[in-house]
Amino acid sequence: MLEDKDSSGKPEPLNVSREATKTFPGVKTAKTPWREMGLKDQEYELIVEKLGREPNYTELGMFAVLWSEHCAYKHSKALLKTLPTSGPRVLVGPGENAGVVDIGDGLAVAFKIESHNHPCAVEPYQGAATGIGGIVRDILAMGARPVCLLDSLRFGPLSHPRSRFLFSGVVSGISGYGNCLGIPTVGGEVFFAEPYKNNPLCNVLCAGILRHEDLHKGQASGPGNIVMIVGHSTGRDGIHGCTFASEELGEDAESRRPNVQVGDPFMEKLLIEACLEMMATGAVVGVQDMGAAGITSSCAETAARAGTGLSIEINKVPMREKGMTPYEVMLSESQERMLLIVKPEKVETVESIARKWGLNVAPIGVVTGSGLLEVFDNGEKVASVPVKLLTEGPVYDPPAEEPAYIRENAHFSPESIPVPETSWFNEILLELLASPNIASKEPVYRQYDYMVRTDTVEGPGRGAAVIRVKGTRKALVFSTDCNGRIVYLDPRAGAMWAVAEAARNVAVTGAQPLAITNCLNFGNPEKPDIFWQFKEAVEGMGEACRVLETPVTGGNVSFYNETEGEPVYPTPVIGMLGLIEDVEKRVTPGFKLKGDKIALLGRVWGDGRSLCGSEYLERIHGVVAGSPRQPDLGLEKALIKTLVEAAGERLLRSAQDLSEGGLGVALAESCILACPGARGAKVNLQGVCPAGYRLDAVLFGECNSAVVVSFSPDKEEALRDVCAKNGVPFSVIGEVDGDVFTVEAGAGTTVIKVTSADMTGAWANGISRSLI
Amino acid sequence: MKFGVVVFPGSNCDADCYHVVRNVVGQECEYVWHESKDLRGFDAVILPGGFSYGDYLRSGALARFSPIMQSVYEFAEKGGLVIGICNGFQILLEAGLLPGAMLPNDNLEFRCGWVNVKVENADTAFTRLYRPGEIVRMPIAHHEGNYYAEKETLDELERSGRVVFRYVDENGCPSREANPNGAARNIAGIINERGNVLGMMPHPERCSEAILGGEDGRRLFLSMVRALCS
Amino acid sequence: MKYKGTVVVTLKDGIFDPQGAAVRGSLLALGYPQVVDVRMGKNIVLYLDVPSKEEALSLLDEMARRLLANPVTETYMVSVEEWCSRP
Amino acid sequence: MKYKGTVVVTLKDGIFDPQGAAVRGSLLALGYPQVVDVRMGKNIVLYLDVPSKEEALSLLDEMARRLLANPVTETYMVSVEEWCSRP
Ligand SMILES: Nc1ncnc2c1ncn2[C@@H]1O[C@H](COP(=O)(O)OP(=O)(O)O)[C@@H](O)[C@H]1O
Ligand SMILES: [Mg+2]
Repeated sequence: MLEDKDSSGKPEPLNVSREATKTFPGVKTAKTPWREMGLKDQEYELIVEKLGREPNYTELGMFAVLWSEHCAYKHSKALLKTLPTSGPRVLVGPGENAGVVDIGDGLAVAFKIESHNHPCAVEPYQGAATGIGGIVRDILAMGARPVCLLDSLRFGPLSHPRSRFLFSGVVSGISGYGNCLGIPTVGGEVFFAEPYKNNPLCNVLCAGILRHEDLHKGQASGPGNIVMIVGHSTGRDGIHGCTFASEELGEDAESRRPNVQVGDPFMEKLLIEACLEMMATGAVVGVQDMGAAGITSSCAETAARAGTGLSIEINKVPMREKGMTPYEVMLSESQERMLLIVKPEKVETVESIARKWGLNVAPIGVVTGSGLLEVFDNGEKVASVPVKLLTEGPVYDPPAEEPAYIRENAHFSPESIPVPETSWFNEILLELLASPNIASKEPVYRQYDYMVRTDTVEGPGRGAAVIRVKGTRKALVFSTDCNGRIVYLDPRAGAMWAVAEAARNVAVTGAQPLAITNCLNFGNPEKPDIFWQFKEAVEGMGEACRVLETPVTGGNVSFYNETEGEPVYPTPVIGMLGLIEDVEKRVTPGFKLKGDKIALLGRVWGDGRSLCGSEYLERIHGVVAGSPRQPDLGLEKALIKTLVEAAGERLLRSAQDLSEGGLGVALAESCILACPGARGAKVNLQGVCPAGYRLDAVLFGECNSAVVVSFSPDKEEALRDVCAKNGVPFSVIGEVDGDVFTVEAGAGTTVIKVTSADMTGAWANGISRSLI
Repeated sequence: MKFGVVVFPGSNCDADCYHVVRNVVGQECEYVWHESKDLRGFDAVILPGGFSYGDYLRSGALARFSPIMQSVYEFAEKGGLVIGICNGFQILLEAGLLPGAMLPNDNLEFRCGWVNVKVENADTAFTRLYRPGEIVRMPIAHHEGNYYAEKETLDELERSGRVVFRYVDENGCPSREANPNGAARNIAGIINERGNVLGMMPHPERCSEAILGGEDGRRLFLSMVRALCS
Repeated sequence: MKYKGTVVVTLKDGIFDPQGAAVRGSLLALGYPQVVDVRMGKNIVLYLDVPSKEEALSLLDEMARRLLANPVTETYMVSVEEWCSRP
Repeated sequence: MKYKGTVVVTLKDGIFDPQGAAVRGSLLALGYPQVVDVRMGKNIVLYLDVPSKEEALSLLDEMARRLLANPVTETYMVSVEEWCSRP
């Protein structure tokens, strides 16, 4: 092992010229190599100033990846600091590989969501597959057994051939990789809209369960401890992947082959089992996945968190290709590898477990007290950089400016949209149910193994996912949500909307929302209007999380989601974790028994504003405009409390929240998801139509803080009391019926009358029809 | 009764089978590592679902060479009960313990969901607690479940009552629509001549508790226990 | 039909091939240490009804480029032979 | 290493090949009506370190029989060429 001689934290002078003549991939001119690596001139100058000398090529490469937007959060760090991150249940907040939340009984949940957008735009199958691999290793790094996945996807409309190609590629990539791991994919979202045409979004959430005492961290503590690498051998794949993720996509995106990595789910499965076994022996002091920027970032981050240094012998890394340079080894993003910090006397234990599972393993260095990341190649020092300098990249406060479209939007009057004739409403409902954004996502999730592990109590297609925790009565509930169209029209309101919807989705099952993770997908933050969207959204998200008491435990920022200047809808995806104390008391979305009463908890606005940003307005009228209403977070909180209490007292037979498609679609979905025998409903809207309402807005307007429930008639009193106590409007609007869904607007005017078979047909085939 | 659940690299329904045998059916159960060569003391062996060796060449093709498979042959030879579920079924086919082979699903997709399955033979060690012809609901989750065998083999299987499970619709009809993968004659599970080795694509361990949406699978494990006791 | 074309699609060199690696692992375990490396690819046979061999070749090339191979990760090779009728 | 062996594994004639059918469907949709039939197979390349070509061939044949092809559904063809060192 290497000597730990220098503990001053100051880099010693290095013979820079040795490597300066070498060429390396991706760099055409030797004059300003930092530019080709994605660093700005002033960033390079800062490196030279702080380092006190010019970095050599290997070091420059290390800076380039760690100072990329993807790793350094240059444009987001300052704003992310404003988010609420603590709470009585938060065991680990942002900063580690994943947030960890206490769920009682000595158990905890580690969960996080991450994007793999850029790789998916280039090679959808492998992009999505390796995205799963990455987030699963994050959860594993906390010492948790990964127990479920959710995928939040965005594509252009399926009428574009390219969108269809990306859609089927991403879905089969998730299926191919996730299924092989034996981790069920239990939920997610798919949303189609024009701005995602060239920039699909693929965000994946993974959650794992651990006992408190098994919590591990990504810290290289204890000088003298051994640094080990386990899993796949290291090849030349994906060098500069995170730099790639920190740029807009140009026309040459397809030719960026070296950045595409091939996933090996079998290896990942072995890695999961082996790492859990190693951690259980107490051998592992620290553990970190190798994601973007590979060995460089995992070493720098673990050392930075522990305030130590690392000395690495790069030639000891198991390699799969000959003649790799230190630069390539340090920057490779080969998949399915983990970095372990191991007590010296336990190295053998780790090695034998790795061997049992057929994995490569090697001690590659030692923890030092130097504060430096030192890299040796066959005894020769090839890099020596202060860890802090690597991990504390520059932080920018870019200008933000309200985009012009926001101002134009303010002039849009929803009243200019005529209310359709009453006779059209049947058709409109069926059209909305068939819209790919609302229609059944079964063509997607039937490709995912959502039942493996035998914990999936409610899988995809039935609202939020409910996962039991064996050995307890508890269940975890997950939902991912974000309506990018709303966020685009009003980023602040839209982000609040996403948090509120995710919380409500979780609460309708009877679960208490506990905490969120988030994935912020935006365009180029160097553009003031994009940064304005980002700023507004982060502030809105923070505010909603504060009011709903769901702290932010982690997340991921994905910028530069634009192609040739066309950005995606700003899309802050929220992944919400909820907890049901007694899984037998969970509530499901479908109606149950004929004669059960139906009520609206919360309210609908019934005005033009509630149409702004709605699926109805885009699908039926072809309009995306207006200012969506900011959610009433106080009411949302009261509604959540009501739902949790009502479920706890077993007052509800079903609950379904209002989201895309509004009240009309929520009622229709309650019919579609009902148990056989009672698939219809008789509804009269008189009691919920406010003065001066418009019928399309009552039925299809989108607003928060509203839920459709059904309950046995003898529970009406009790339910009314719970609502009254919490200050939530309660309106009985009808009852569950045979197999026809009818809606009357006033006395005697039927506006909708449709069989549940017709609704189910439209909804079930919506996606497959648009694929033809 | 003591069950053994074989763990291949890449098995992922091993823990599910273990859970059901132990906590739902209440029998002894132990994992058996694929490198082990010893099945002494076990009364029944489960080859669980998953992706042994990533299923990289063909499902089950690489697993069949694991050291434990020699012991599985011998165990079966002596009349021990062996059940292969999903990937386990594929391994049994590759190993020649059951006739035929698996092709990729004809829809070319991985398929996960619930199917209706008819118990065609309720007179086996694995199905004695079902009614003959009973229609049960079970989950499937696989990419290669398109069972293939030559016509003579299929005829022989049918004649000797060795087609144990068949995909059917709600009315018990083995229709094209009810077939999730293109399997020949809607075959979902078959048994060997001696009646002690069963392979099936559906996952009984995923439907052994009401909270998971169905309990039809439990009787399969209970049947095995009953058979071993008698 | 007149020609039997074959498009062999392989992973580009340098792209890791997990399938090949797993197969090699099994072959080693089966006692074949002589196997130094394994790469898995696709062998796609297309029966074509075209007037000439040249046309068959250029068609195969076009189809390989457009659909059969993924230019991001794969390369392909095309060959053609005459074919009277399929057995 | 000395030899580059290739094992081409194809579905037996008469066994329906859904993948091939799907590829043909896509090709028709892309405007290639000349494509009469498509069959998908595997192209497995094995780099071998053995003393002679004969040995390479018999080794390939053995591995194909034991592992690489499933005799119930597949047939295979083996070929070998000399190989100095992989690029
Ligand atoms: N990509 C996906 N993967 C898995 N499940 C999905 C996916 N997209 C949607 N679902 C499931 O389909 C159901 C409906 O999705 P969505 O309309 O987004 O639900 P909600 O309105 O409850 O947010 C949910 O249960 C969701 O988990
Ligand atoms: Mg939704």
